[in-house]
Amino acid sequence: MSGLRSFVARRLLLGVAQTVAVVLLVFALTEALPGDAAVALAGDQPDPARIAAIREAMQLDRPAYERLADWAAGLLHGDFGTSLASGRPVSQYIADGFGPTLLLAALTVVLLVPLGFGLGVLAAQHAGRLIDRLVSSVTLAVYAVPEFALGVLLVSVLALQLGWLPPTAVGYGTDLLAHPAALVLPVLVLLSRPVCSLARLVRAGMVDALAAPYAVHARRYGITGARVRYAHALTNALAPAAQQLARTVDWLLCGVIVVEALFVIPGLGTVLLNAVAERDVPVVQGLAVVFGVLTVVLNLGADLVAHRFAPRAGVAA
Amino acid sequence: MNDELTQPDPVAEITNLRVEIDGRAIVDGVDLRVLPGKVTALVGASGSGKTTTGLALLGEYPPGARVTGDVRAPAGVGYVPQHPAAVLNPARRVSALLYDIARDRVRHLHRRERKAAARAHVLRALADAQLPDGEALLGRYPHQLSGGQQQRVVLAQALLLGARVIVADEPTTGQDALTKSRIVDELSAVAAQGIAVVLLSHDLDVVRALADDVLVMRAGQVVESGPPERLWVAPRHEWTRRLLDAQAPVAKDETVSDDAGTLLRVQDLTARHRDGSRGATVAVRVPELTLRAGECLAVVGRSGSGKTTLARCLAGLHRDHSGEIRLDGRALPRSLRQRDREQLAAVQYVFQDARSAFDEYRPVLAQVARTAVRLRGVDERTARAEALTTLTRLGLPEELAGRHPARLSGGELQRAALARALLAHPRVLICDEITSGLDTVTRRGILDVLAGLLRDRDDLSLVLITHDLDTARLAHRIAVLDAGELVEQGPAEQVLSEPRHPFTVSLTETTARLAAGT
Amino acid sequence: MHDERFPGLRRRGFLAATGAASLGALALTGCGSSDGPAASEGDGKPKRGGRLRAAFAGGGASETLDPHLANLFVDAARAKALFDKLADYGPDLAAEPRLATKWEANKTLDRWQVTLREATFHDGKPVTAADVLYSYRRIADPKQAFRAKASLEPIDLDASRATGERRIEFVLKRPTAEFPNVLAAFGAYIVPENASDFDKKPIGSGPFRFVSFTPGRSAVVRRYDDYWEGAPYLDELEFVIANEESARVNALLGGQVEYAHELNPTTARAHENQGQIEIVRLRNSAMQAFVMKTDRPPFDDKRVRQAFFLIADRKELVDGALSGAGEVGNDLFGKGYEYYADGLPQREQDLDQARTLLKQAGAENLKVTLDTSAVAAGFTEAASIFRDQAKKAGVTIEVKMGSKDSYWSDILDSGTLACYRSGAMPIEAHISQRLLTDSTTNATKWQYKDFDALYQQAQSTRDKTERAAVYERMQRRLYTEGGFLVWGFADWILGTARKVKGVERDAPANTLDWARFDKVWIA
Amino acid sequence: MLGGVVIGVPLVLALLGPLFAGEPDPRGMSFALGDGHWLGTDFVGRDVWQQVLHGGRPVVLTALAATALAYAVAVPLGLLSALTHRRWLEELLMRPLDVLLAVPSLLLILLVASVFEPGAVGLALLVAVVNIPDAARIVRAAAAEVAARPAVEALRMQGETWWRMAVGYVGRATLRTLAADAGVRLTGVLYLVATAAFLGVGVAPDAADWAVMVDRNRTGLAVQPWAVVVPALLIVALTTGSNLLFDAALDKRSTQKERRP
Repeated sequence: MSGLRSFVARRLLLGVAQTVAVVLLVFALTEALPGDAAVALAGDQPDPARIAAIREAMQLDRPAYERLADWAAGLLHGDFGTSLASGRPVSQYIADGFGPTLLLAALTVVLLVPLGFGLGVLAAQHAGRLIDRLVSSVTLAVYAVPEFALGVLLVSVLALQLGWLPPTAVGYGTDLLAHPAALVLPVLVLLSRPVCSLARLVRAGMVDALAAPYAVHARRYGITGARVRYAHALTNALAPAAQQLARTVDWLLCGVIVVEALFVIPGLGTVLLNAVAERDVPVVQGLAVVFGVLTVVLNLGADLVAHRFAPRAGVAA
Repeated sequence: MNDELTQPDPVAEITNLRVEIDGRAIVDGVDLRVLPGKVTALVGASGSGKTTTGLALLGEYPPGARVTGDVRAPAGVGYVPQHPAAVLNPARRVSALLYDIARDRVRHLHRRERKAAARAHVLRALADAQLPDGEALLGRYPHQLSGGQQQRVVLAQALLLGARVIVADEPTTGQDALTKSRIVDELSAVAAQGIAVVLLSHDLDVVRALADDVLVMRAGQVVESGPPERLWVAPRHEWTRRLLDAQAPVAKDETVSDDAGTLLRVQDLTARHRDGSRGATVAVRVPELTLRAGECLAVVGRSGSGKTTLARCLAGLHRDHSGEIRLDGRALPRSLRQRDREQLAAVQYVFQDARSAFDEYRPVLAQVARTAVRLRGVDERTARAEALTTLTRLGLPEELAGRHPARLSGGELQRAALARALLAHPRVLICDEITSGLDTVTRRGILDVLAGLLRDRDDLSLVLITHDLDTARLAHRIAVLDAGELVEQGPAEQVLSEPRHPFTVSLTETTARLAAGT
Repeated sequence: MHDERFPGLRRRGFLAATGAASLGALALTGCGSSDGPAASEGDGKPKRGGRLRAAFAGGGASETLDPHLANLFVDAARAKALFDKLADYGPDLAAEPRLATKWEANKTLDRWQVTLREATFHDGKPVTAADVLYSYRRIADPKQAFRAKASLEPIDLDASRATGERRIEFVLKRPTAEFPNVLAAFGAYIVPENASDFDKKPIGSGPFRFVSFTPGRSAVVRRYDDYWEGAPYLDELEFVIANEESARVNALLGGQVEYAHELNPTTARAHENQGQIEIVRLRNSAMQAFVMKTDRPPFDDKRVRQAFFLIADRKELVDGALSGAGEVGNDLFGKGYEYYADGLPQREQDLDQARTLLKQAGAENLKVTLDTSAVAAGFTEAASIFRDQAKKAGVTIEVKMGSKDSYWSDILDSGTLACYRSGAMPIEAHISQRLLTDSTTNATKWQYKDFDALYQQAQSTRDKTERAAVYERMQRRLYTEGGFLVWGFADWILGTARKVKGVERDAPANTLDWARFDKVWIA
Repeated sequence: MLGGVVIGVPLVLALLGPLFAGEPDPRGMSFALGDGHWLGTDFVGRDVWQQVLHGGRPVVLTALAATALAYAVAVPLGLLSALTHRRWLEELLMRPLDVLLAVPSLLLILLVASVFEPGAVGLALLVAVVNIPDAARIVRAAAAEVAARPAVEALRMQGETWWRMAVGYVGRATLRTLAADAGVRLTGVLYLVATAAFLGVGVAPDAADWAVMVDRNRTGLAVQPWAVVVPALLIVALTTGSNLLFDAALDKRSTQKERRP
């Protein structure tokens, strides 16, 4: 047990280092972008005097490392800094964007897990037969369709032609829960690819496990097919599925820009894109911290699950 | 005929079984009667069809097999495979693996009583499988158990099932004498409960110690059968005789001239294993060990005693050690990366698992020849010719040598591995358990090759790493390792006949007991 | 046109602000008629009540209701609903009085008397001269970088003063004939004295009063019954943000909004006269051009510039890059605006003549790099179409994609040839901002003393007709050898629900009647 | 077999298309149907069929180049870190990738795309960068398993060169894993290319490229669906087909393996 605890501690420490590295990398890349917040704000009126004035007002004339150090010092006190573009606190940006993002992610995951596992199990159960082929090829084909193409298709058919669902969530803002119908299409689009990859992984894991000597042995001892499938084979598929799930949740939380844009959901992805376009470095940095921490925590969770279900693999930090 | 009347009815019976794959019979005309409380042994080299016959009792056949004949077996037949880890789901705790089976046995009870009853069943089965402290194991995962514990858990599963027949597939292969004797005890305890045991093995000592009835198989057919007492004394079939002969000690070259200098000297060696967070654990500690030129040294110990680690230190494969290894008085670098060509060539190593020690994508001959090219700077063509000569001498004709490893048997590959090492013209050849995975006849062949090498090449010294005292008899001197400590060393005869350390004593006694078939 | 791709990356800008400095002097007697929107025929009788939701591309969480910080279309539309300017642009970009009822200049044109109309802020207080001076001083604050600061530069705010409750005397640093353009400048909104926080509860004098605001999502305003021009018809108006064009269209089709700003020509074509929604095209809204840097090779030779004028097949550019939603240009800014020189012959493609000119200039086998970026719709398309056209005249154009976020700043001083566009502004402002030696955004590097002198002459010409003649001389020069290859004017496309009436069609983007909701009603 | 047919159509179009496309027609009205354009015109009035013929090669080449590039970095990294016994070297090689993995790919795309020159090369680089950490981990895991086999130690005992061990044996033995990974990765790469087009990064917005076509022509979906539907179907066929093909190849090899004595 203490081994596990020290593993977690080491991973968290590593995670902190990783997050710091991510922030540094993001800072460097953002600084390397052409133009800065002043140029971006000036837009099509690039009057040099005005740009200089804005730059001074934003304190962009200070050296980069000084700005980074100030920001980092603030972060240690839990202060994410303030936006260059609006002067509002970055934490407010993140908090505002997190709500819709979290809601979408939660809904997607809640549906994703039963669907992905269900399809995977179904295919594995009928491995090599018609249902398996059907599930396998449909998931493969859907997996290859870019989200925006699927989104456009679903909106045209379900919302505009048939009028069953609202085409966008425009104007609902954070109050998305009050308009559940508006969430159906975005969640459908978000689900499409993860369901496919999860189902394929579960299927592959289960097919492998069902052919493994221990599954043969269990059947040999009269353990029912269902029990072999769920207690033995499914547990085997859990470790890779957990890794995939962590990656999916990471993706869902770190900005699903295409879906946010198509359905007008002001989540973190939108905040990020705006911040990059505005060269709003503190906001980009704040998001990098949030994303970095999320990634670290999710991967750690997935590794712990993997450790539980594939204990032999060991946990090397 | 009279005997049969007093015997109970068989619990399982195979009549005239024939199993064909692609038109080739792998089992042909086998008859088998399995009696309750008795141990029936199927003996034969690998590929003789004994596993196919054994699995037929479970109603399992290789994919694509055509089966004729009659197999009658009760509903629950237990199976203990050679590698028990493979049948234990790595992702489930021991408790889950056992309760799965116990569940069926408590189905008739009231829902509330089931749990306690199942638990009682599980604990009893563990105790019957010689795991009295089984309760502590329930919370563990299979990989956290030792090999012996895994085997007993699998046995407990069979007992839980209420199996009236248990098929044990090569349960002692690659095990040291003490473990073997423990397994013998386990299986006889099982038989004592009135369960029929079908033992598939090529280990004649174990068969003799356990079996009530023996069937000798070759190429899918039963060539001879009878009680072991009779078979051992008066084998009728020539193949049985060969099997028994393979047990006889190998004639060894007794002459190591006294003036032979010290070739390899190990001093104050302490090897460690790094183990993740827990830091380093000491794997083996050897204050002093020497090897003279032309001598054969056997390092004996149970699995986990550190003998392989010691061998790997010598070969430069295990870097994490302190102390000194001197060749001709010159210190050898710890890692083989730092050893020059000459030093590499001087100390060669042959691996336990020959199959995984070959590149599966290139012909064996090409791989063997590379040693001469890389370590002796010989050109490709000469190396090839030399490799061919050596392989042929070790019993691997050109036709076989040109094949990919997958198309050679374990014994053939081990010969090739020896040839690969010999092409370096080594002065020390380390053989790590090179016979442990092989059947008796093949093993005998390899041991004969080693004995021949000792005779023919005076400049070659051998280090035999083994758990098997029979193999160790080949050596001039024996060093005994127990739990990482060098507990005894001396001339072979002395260690074998007058062991001083209690561990050596128990080892020799058990071996003797097994050989005596008691 | 408007970029359906990534919104955040291009929503910025386009609201070309009006000119900074204006010279010259002329008394313009104010009181242009404020007719209000010319209701399209068949709209029936205006009806009170109802709620309208309007979808715009937005600026995300950095959005603000501070009218002086307005930068985007949605900012301008919201500011227009909540606030007023002293003047605003009519459909021909001439300044029309709004909060000001009249303006009069002294003889030297450096002192202007402006009279305010009787109007009240949403809190019931009257709009006074003090409010105007406070607003202008706030904009001109040297510590800030408000967009309209440059436009107000001609005013000496320290010397200007209130001469009555509703009378202001503006003292100018120099004679400025086009002073009304300054009053109409983009972002020059009048806010109550001492107002500084606009996100909580902004108070203005506009037709709608504040209800709620969430940056990047929505802003809700209600009818202001005491609006000086008469209360709006709508009860409530909500601005919602949808950056994707397809999202705006879908929301409109799905009945989630009643007004969608900035649609694609294709969308327009798909839905025009289909009965589901109304398509409104605002003509002459955006000039589309290539800019040639006249101070460096190869464009320092006017024959090369003339050859390029002749290479362009404007029809093909409009059809290809604007999907046909626009008109061809004639290398001059401001088609349809006041002072536009529409007497000049329409230039057509003439590859032979172009080749001859290039040969004369010794620029055969010319190779040029054309800077472009996805910063505005149609840019990259225009670039590749023009590349193909130039190939036929033996000119090799290499198209170079630049970053959209810094594009305008990048092309200002570097490169030789670049894609360019501009929103509506008076022709005078276009010249003063872009074509004078000291212009701040002179992308063609058009720097001629005699041209500067012409501008000054125009600004000091009292008579409007005479002034128009000077402007025509300047435009003729630009037409012959200028650096702007203006190939088209894009329509600005709106979509509305069929029940929405009173949307003005003759209103280029940025003018008074564009995005004006107080004259709109729901049938 | 099915995979062959499914992948055949887009592949043939992609590779041979440009040969048959001929000279571009004069531009017409955008999103028009008929008038000699049997698939209509696209968003800038070009013939869709011609664009389809031209647009496969960049997609296929970019996807292949990006996949190849990702492996070109990932394979040496993975092999080196799997085979080295120097802990610090392994950390040095793999830790930066962990960092890269923790940067959301969206952020990475946005930033890297703006720093690099857009275009086919930039896009391939970008997509490769996003793929490297994951690919390197897979290579490393597969190679570490192989490197732990006695065969590698046997090669060391023979004094073999690092190159022969790493490439000749370990690399060879990991090929199977790589082949399985390549099918999935190709799908991911095509998806990324298409998404990059949606985000407007890395590609010229009017490039003749199936992925770009899908995105850029979707505004005309209601007027002229072929400009979207045809390239979209071709992309789906390309990815589905390649996966089916890889699956089939792997199945064949694994059954062969099982048949061995």
